[in-house]
Order: sequence, then structure tokens, then C-alpha cells
Amino acid sequence: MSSTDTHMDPALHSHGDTHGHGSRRGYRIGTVLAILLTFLPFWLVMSGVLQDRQTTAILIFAMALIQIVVHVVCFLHLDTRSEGGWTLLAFLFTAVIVVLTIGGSIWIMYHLNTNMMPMPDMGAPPQ
Amino acid sequence: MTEHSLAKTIFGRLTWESFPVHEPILLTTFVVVLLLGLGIIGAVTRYRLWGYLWKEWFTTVDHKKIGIMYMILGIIMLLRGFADALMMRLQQAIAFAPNEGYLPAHHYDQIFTAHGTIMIFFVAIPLIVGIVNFVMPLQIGARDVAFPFLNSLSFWLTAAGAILVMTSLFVGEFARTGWLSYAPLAELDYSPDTGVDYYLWALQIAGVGTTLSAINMVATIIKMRAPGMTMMKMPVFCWTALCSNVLAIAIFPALTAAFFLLMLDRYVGTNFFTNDLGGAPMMYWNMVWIWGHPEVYVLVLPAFGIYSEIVSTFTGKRLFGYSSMVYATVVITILSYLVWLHHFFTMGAGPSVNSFFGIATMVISIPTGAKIFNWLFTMYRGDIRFELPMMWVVAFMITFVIGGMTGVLLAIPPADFVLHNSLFLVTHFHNVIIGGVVFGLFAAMVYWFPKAFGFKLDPFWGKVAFWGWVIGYWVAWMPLYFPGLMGVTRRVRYFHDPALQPWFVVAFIGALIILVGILGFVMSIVMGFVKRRQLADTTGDPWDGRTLEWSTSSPPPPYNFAFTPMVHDLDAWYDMKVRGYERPAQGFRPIHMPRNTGAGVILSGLALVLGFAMVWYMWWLAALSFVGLLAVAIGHTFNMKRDYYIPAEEVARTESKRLPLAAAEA
Amino acid sequence: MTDHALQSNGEAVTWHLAEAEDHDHGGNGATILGFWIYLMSDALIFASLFAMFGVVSTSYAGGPVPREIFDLELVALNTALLLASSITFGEAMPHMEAGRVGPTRFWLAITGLLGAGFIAIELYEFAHLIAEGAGPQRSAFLSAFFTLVGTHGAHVTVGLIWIVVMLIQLGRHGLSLPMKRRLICLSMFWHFLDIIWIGVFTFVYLYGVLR
Amino acid sequence: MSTKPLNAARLATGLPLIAALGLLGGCADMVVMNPTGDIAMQQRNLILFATGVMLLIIVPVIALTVWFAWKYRRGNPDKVYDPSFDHSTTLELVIWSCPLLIIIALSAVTWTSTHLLDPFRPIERIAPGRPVTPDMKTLDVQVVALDWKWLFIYPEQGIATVNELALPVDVPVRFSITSTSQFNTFYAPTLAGMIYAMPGMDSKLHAVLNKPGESWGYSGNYTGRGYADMRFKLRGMSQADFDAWVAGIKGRGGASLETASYLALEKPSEKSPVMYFANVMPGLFDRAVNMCVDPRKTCMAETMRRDMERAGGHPHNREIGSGTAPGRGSMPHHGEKPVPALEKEPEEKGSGPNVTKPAQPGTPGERKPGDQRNRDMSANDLPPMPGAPRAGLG
Repeated sequence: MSSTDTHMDPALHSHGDTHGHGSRRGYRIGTVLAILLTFLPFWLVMSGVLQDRQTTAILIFAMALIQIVVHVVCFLHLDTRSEGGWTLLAFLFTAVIVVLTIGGSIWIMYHLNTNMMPMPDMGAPPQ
Repeated sequence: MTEHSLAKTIFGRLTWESFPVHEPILLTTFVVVLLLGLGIIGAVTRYRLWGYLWKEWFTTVDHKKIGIMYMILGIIMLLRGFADALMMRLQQAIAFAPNEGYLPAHHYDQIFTAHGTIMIFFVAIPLIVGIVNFVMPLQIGARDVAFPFLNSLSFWLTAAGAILVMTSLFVGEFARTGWLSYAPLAELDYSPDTGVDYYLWALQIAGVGTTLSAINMVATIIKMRAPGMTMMKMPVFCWTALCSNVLAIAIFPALTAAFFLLMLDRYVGTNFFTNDLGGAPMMYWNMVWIWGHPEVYVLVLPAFGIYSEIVSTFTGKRLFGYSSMVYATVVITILSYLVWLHHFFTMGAGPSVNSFFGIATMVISIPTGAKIFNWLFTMYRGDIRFELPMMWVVAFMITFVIGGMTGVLLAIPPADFVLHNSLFLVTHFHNVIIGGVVFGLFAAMVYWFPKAFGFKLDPFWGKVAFWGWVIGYWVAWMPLYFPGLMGVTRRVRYFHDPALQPWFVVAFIGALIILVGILGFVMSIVMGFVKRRQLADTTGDPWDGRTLEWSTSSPPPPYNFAFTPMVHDLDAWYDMKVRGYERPAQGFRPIHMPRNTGAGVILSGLALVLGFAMVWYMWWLAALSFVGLLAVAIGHTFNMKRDYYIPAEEVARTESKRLPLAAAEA
Repeated sequence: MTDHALQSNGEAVTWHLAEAEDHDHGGNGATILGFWIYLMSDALIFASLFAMFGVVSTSYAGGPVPREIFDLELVALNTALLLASSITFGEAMPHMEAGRVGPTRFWLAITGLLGAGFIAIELYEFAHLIAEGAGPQRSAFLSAFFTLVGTHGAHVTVGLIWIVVMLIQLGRHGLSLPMKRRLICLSMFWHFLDIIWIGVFTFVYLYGVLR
Repeated sequence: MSTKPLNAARLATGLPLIAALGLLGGCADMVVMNPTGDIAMQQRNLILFATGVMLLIIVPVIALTVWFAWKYRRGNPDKVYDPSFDHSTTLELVIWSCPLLIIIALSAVTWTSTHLLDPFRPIERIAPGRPVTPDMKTLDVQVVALDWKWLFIYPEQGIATVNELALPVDVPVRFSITSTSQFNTFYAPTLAGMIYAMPGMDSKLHAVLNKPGESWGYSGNYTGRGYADMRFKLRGMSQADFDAWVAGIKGRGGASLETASYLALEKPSEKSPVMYFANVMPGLFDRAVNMCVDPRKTCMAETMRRDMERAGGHPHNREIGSGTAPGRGSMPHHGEKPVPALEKEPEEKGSGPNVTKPAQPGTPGERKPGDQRNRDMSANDLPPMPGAPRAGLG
């Protein structure tokens, strides 16, 4: 990561490339995928085609994750080259922190609640 | 509408009762502050300095001046925070039942809250940010930071937060909830007064400033390094500044969100951290500690960088294990995000959760230990000059390792079950914060002062400051580990066991010795100024430095470097000196610089008014200042004239002024 | 790495760089990166809000549960509007690259209108819920719902103000270099809000109704 | 209690060696170092062990720092100055692995001890070599942290005390701990350390006391005005003495803890004396945990049960999409929540005073949330309570 290239970088030209016509195709693909990945989960939940709620839940979460990646790659033009890889690094770091924040908080709070919250008596779980 | 409710609509809950006319301690303080303030305002007016201050300082976007202003803010707030500390120490030294001391609970509780809040948010953070602001761009050979206007805005937002906290001393009151304002105590149910609102708004405004500043610094380090300075040729201080600021960007959002949700609870009536209606107060603790533990590393990492620079300079050696130092820094950055639960081991999470976070905490001590060894082996086979900065480093190393040890002790959950929330814990974090961060800040101030002002600090008074702080710290704090082992808890206003008194008397004496240290530091600045001709630094390189900031004059010209330096090796300036670098005397070109702007001051002033109005429930004023904020922010984007060129002749003139000086010195 | 070998082969070493006249100092080169980093920190604010929502998402406190109050058809319409606005913004960008002010402003205006529609529907939804007694004070779940969705809405509102300002400034300054830079930042901001919305509609609405 | 002024003066010199000596010597008043309960004893041993292990590296580092600083000072002619010494792979391996080894050792100890000494886990021994046998009866004590006093309920004995906790020695004890308004820490340094007491939560702590004698327990988490006095006397006594103590309270008669007296007791008060209640309403603790001692309030568990029925979930089925895991919920009685700032009428805004004494001392014990008069939650006088001796403190 020599700094010469980034330092001399006249602002927009390198970035312009990633936003330029070269990525038009990626942008079209992204549009189609985004529409599809938005429509599908709504349809799954609203129509209730899948009887099994757990499968539905997993599917909609998976599609949300995929769509986020699609948006980031196709609309935000994140790749290994833009800004010398720093944007990608920042994105990955953020993703890790997001997972830690949400996952860690829920893990901790779940533990605390299970340990100490008075549970309502509901009998045995329906299996 | 009755007259009464008209007054309430205009002034909210601000009444005559809100001013401390009944309170001798506060009234005296108020009079002193008022007299001092009037004196300063009078002097500034008398010598017609308003224009100068506005043009050269308030509206400046120069990273060096902003850095210096951060330092001034931090030192002023240090005096306030330390005054609080003295009052607490005196109270605890005399208050043994049935004597309840001289501070009622209402006052004492405000003092320890203000002490913690101020020391972390308005002393440690501004001082660290100030040092980074001043030194880092010089070290990477840049002309300024990436976003100079943002830098000015960040500083003034921090200052606005500080002013809001100080306002609470004389108008209304400050929070009585401890420095993190834990829910549910900080909820409207139990703290209906202005205190928590002051706390929230001050920290929220300052927090925005800190986040923006961190973004700015990271972009600067990534984008604006001198040609040839690859990441692994970057001075360690810049590495630590990078990691510290990355961490700040990663954690401040959690704090902002936690405070935002608490604000909603108080202003809108939501139920995030309430006891009833499904609120989860534990989540507040969780969120503030997601911020809180990494914050320690935000502060201490740059301090580690400072020690690295100083050790290397004063031993006349390249830093031992540069790359392992860098890796250690990066590892600490990531690990520090994985440990927050250790602040509430005793809340009741299961043993697996507790041991995971406990072990993660201990793992941090591995890279930290490696760092200590690296400094140690930099000293090994060195040629150590015991100037003041180096003395601070040695004092740090001896003090800090003990804090590290007690920290690991607290990271073992079962041990924490007896030590948590006791004086042992309080002593531990003062051990690492004073021994780690504060010593580092003083070392940095002594070390870079000649670069900023062109003369060294007075060495005699500097030594007084050093010994005052070091001896004072050891006397005030090290004994307090023992009351911790006697089961004495923190934040207690008075004690029932008279056998404890000797410990607290000793601690008070220690605090007085630290006071000597603080006064010594102020004196070293005053006497340094008086003797500035004797102590002048004409070379720009008073300590035989190794990094780029020493290659330019002291104080540096507004553009820092007439030519952008090319870097070929780590310790670039040392490399240049070894290889017979000669300063160019001609061929100057016009230099492109950012233009000063008052937008930062105005925006922050409006933010201050907004905060004040919200604290006091003056909704009309809050709405007005909010609209004003938006308008000024948008208006600022219409200003396209943001830069100018320093003509080549002026650069030549500035450079020629220092050349003969340097020549005379050589 | 720390290479020790000094290049002492007698050759002159370049010690400095005389600036090129057009060298753009003062951080222009860092704007995109800086804005990206800002977005990351904003994402973390949302992460905290999501975490809060996750923790209290079933704390109904005797109040309404998601399937009683969420109108998925409305949410679907809203989602469609926001996604469409993202796409229309994408249409504006090639025109910006080519320096065509007129079409850029046109697509930007369309984006703004779609965004305004999104905000209008969200406000309608909020007003409706509050009128039904399902306001943010009712339960922790509703507090978190209003805060998370409302914070996203506030961001979209900021985006709308920004779009208006850009429309005015495009008229004044045309597509100058700073204007292009601002448009790129705005486009990143807008797409970012769409990404947050993916999390919101999946995690809050769909999953809320599902479970 | 034998700290002499001499001790403090010696420590004023701040020698870390004294620290080590103090730790190992176990002065009589270092309760953490000299506990009377088996759990606290194991915690102490852990502290000593970890300190010892860490001193293995801390002492050499301090010694080396002093030595190098002295040896390589500029004024010393007998030193080697080698500016090129800035890297050594062997040395770096050593300096990374030394702390690593220590941390590995400590991690192993941490993992096992954290699981072994988990406060939620019933104890397995009452002292080294004396395992808990099935015929040993566990004593249940329910602890409610009030503002600013500790309420101890002995459900089996049917008695309750305030600010006094009596335990028979060598009997396993199970504490159930909750709080009414603030996060407190139930901290008994001689017994078993601490755990948070939180409203709506039921924390457990298992412990045993091995020696008779008196010591103090505290609230470890700052809770506001009366915090400094929120402590309780921990009295260890033989089983016979304990039975006599219970009988004494029973025999006193009269005072009983029921809804009304509990709600009166719950109001904030400072410097509460020790109080004894000869009768306790059954299920009081459960109602306290569920935040519904006040009969007008819905119990938390009940609210949660209804929520789950409507949301279609079940608390014991944790599969994704299988409904709702229980979230905390309890409805406050109408009017209990403070009016949020933005909804306050001008008259309701009150004043933000700046005085360091309670604003209106004439209104003690008012526990109306958000009330200006309640800014300290203060009440220096406890409401009249049957059977509460006035001079019980200290």
C-alpha cells in the first residue's frame, strides 16, 4: 500500500471510474436482483405459502443478507480497488462490529433474562 | 394564559431558585470565575485582541492551532475536574460517622459524577485529540488534516459540551448518577432534575465532535501521508492515532445511541430503560460499556504511541520491534471490542458468557505486555538522556504494570465478584488512566511544547510537576487498593468504620501532592514563557528528534512544509539527518491552503443554545436554534470559496527567516 | 517493513516534492473515503438501535403485538418507493459523470419525489398507530419500533433536504468538481439508507408479523 | 479492626512490597483477604494465586526497567551503545510468549473457577473436604433491595428483617435477590462476594458461612442519596443460636409484613434502623420480583403470559419463527409513569433548583415518579412501622 498513488490521486478521477459507465451493467443486474429479493420475502410472508415459519424466517433473513451485499456491490460500487481497498476494509471492519454489537448484546441480554427473569408458567412446550 | 405560565413557557423551568445564591461554596466559585472572566474579557478588550482572536484562533482551520486550543480546553477542564477530586478527597478524609463531613449527599453526588464525566470526556479526550491534531499531520508530512473545516467544527462542538457542563455549576445542577448515568437511576422517575439533561446534552454535543474528529483523523492518515511513507514506515504514534480513531468511530455510535434512547425516555416518555412497560435497564449498561471499554483504549493507545516516540528519541535508537508494536496495536484495537461485559460480570450472566469475556480481557494483556517489553528493549543498549519526557516514560512503565496486573485480576470473574464496585476497582482504573494516559499526556506536552511554541518548558518547574504527579499518585492511590480489600465500596459519602480514616487521610495528602504537580506544570509554562529567550528552540529540532515534525521550524509555518517531504525510511527525519539532507533555499511555489471560516464556531454556538434550551424546557428557543443550525449548515454549503494560495514570495520570505537562524545554530 | 539498508550508493536522494500547480490539497481526495467512514459510523448507530429493538422486540407489556398493528401492504408499498428512488438515483449518476446538468436534476427531482412519498406514508403509518393507542409510550417494543423506523425516516428527511439543496446548487454552479463530489456523497447516502431499510423491513416488519 | 496509624504511614511511602506483604499477611480487617465463608475463601485463594502468577512477570519488568534506566543512562561510561539493536526475532518470541503463557494458565483457571463459583450454581461443599450431603437442608433467604435498606425474608421461618442478616454456620444458603427501583449490588465480602439486585429480576447467590461472628454487607452500586447508609449487619451464629434468634422475632409478635406495611416500607428512607417482622405474607417476594405487590398492578409474569398467548408463542420453544420468547413486561398502574418533558404543561415544568439541601424537607417519602419534590427521593424519617425498634442501628 504505497501512499504515493493515493496521495497524488486527483480526487475524483479514480472514483469516477467506479461510478462510470463501466459499472452500468452491474447496476442493471443489481436493480433486477434488488427487486427480486424485495418481492420474494414479502410474498413469502404475506401469502404464507410455507407452512413452516422457521423456514420462512431463515429464508427472509438470508435474502436480506444477500440483498445487502447486492446493494453494497452494485449500488455502492464497493470492490477491492476503490480507494486503495480502504473502503472495503472499513466495510468489513464495520460488518464485524455490527455483528458483535447486535449478536453480543442479544447473547448477553438473553443470558441475563434466562437467568433472572421470572418466567410465566406456560406448561410444557408444544412439540 | 396566566402570567405564571407565560413565564414558564418562556423560561421553562429556569427560575430564581436555579441560581446558587444560598450555597457558599458555589457562590464563592461563581464570584471567582466571574472576576477571572471579567478580567480576561477586560484585558482582551483593553489590548484590542478580539479581532486577532477571532481571525487567528476562533475561525482557524489550521490543525496546529486547533490542536493547541484542544490542549487549552483540556487543561482548563483538568483544573475543574481536579478541584472536584480534592473536594471528594477532603470529604472522605474527614467524614466518619457520626460526622458526615462538609458535603451533603446532594452536593457530593454531583461532584463525583462531574469529576468522572469531566475527566474522561473533557480532559482526557480533548488532550488526546489535541495532541493527535497537532502532531500527526506534521509526522506524516501533511499540510493540514483531510477536512480542515470539520476539524474546527469538532473542536468547537467539544468546547460547547464543556461549556454546557460548566454552566451546570451555576445554573441548575449536574447529574447525581455517576459518570455513566446508569439507568434506571438516570430515568425521569428518579432524576427529574436538570442534572441528567445537562449530562446528556453536553456529552451528546461533544460526542458528535469527537466522532467527526475521529473520521477526519482516519481519512487524514490514510490519504495524506507524505510520498514514500508506506503504512509500515509510518511513525508508531500515527499508527496508534489511527487505531485509536478507528476505535472511536466504532464505539461512539453505541454511546450516542444509548444517550439518544435515554433522552427519548426522558423527553418523549418511551420505555427503553424504565423498570416498567417492558424496558430493559440492563441494556443501557450493555450499550454504554460497548462504548466504555474500548474508550479506555481510545485514550491509552495514543499514549502508547507517545511513549514509543519518546523512548526512541531519548535512547537515540530506533524503536525495538517496530512491526510487533504495530501488530500489537492493531490486535488491541480489535480485542478491545470483545470485552465489554467484564464491567458487569456480577450482573448475573451465565458462567460461559462471563468466562468468555474474562478470557478475552486477559488476552489483551498479551499485546500490551509485548509493548512494555518493546520499550524496555529500546532502552537496552541505548544512550538514554533523562530529559523530562523520558522521566515520564520510566515513571509510566513502573506505575502502569501494576495497574495492568490489577486489571487482569479484575478480569477473572470470581475475583471480580469480590472486587467489583469496590475501591480496588476505582484504584485500578486510576492506576491505568493516570499512570498510562495522564503521564503520557504530560510527557507529550513537554516533548512537543517547543515544536508548538518555539521554546521549551521551564525544566525546574517541569521537574516539580513530574515529582508532584508521580509521588502524589503513588501516595494518593496505591494505598487505596487496601480499603478495596476491606470491602469498601465506591461513591460512598461517609464511612462508619473509623479504622478506615488513616487510608483516606493519606489519600488526601497524596491529592495535595498532585496539586503541587499541577501547579508545577502551570508554573513551567509561565516560567518557560518568561525565560523564552533562554529556552528558545531555533533549530526546530530541540531533542535530536527522529520523525518529520522536527524537520520543520518551531513553531511550524501555517503550511507546515514548504516542500512536501519524501520518505525513504522509518524515522524519516533521522534518516534525512544521517544522509546529509540540506534544506532547500529556493524554488518555492505557491501553496494551496484552506481558508478560515466562522461556521464551526457559529454552529457550535447554536448547538450550545439548543442544548441549554432543551435542558431547561424552553421549547421555543430549542426550535429556533435547531432551525438556525440547519440554516447555517446549509448556508455553509453555498460557500464555495474555501481555499486560497500562499504566494511563493511569502513562502520564500517565511523560509528565509528561519534559515539564517538554523545556520547560526549549526 | 523496516528496511535498514540506507541507499548510500552516492546517488542523490529526492527529499521533497515540489507541488504541481493543480494539486488539489485540502482534502478533496479524501472526501469520498471520509464520507464512507461516516456512513460506517452511522451504520453502527443503526446497529445499536437494531440491538435495542432485538432485545425488547417481544416486550409488549400488554400492548399490541406486531401482527395486530403492522400493515404489510403499506410496508410493501413503502419499500417499493424507496427501492425505486434508489434506482432513479442510479439513473442520475451517469448523467452527472457526463456533465449533463438537466437530466441529472431531473432524475434527482424524481428521486426526491419518491423519497417524499416514502416519508408521507411513514408519517401516515405513525399517525395511524398513535391514534390507535399504539404510540411509542405504550411498550418497550413500540418505543424501539418507533425509534428505529423513525431514525431511518429522519435520515431520509435529511436526504430530501440535501436533494433540494443540490437541485438549487446544480442550477447555480452546474456540475463543477465540488458539486460532483457532493452528488457522489449524496448517492452513497441514499443507497445506504436503502440498505438500512432492508434490515428494517425484514427484521422489524416481516419477522415481526411472522413470529 | 486494628489498622494502626503506623500502618498508614508506612504505606505512605508507597512501596509495592508492602502491598504483597499486606496481601499475604492477611491483616485482620482485610475482610476480602480474610473471609468467613467458603465461597469467599475460594475467591480469595484465586486472587492470591493470580497475583502470585502475575508477579512472576511484573517484578522482573519493574526491576529491568529500573536497571536499564540506570545502566544505559548517558552519564554511564560502562555501557554499550548499540543504535542498531532494534530487532531480534528470538527476543520478540520471548516477549510475546511470556505473557501468553501466563495468560493461558490464568485462562484455564478462569474458565474452571468461573463455572465452579457461579453464583447460580448450588454449592457442593460447605468447606474444604466437607461436601454437601443430601440430608443437609438449604436455607432460603429472599433479599429485596429497597431505597435505602435491605429487606431479608426467611420464607420457611416466616419472618423478615431489615438491615440484619443472620445465618447459621455451615448451612448452605440460597439467596434470591431482587430490587424495587434501583440496581443495587448485594455485597457481602466475608460471605461470597456480590451480585446485582435488579427490579423485575431474581438473581441467585449460593453461599455458606463457616464461622460465627459479625461483619457488614453493603450495597455496592450507587443508588442515590441514602446509599452510604445502605448496609446490613451479617451475623453468623450456630444453628441453636439461629433458632433462638428466629424464635425471638416470632415471640415479639405484632409486627407483620403484608401488602400495606410492605408498601410503606418500600418508600425511600435513609439510615433505616434494624427491624424485625414476626410474620410475612406468603408469596411476597414473588410479587416483589413481578413488581406487583401493589394489588392494582398486573404481575409481570402474567403480562408476559398474556402477551405470548396473543403473539402465539411459547417461552420454552426457542426455535426461530416459533413465536415469541418472553420479553419483560409489566403494566404500571395508570398515572404512575412520570410525564415526559415534552408533554409537560408549563405549570408542570417545576424548577431546576441549585441548592445542596433537599428542596422541601417537609415532603418526605413521596415516591411519585418524576415529582420535583422527589428530586432526592429522600425521606429522612421512616413512616411509622409496627415493631420497629428505633435504636437498632450500629
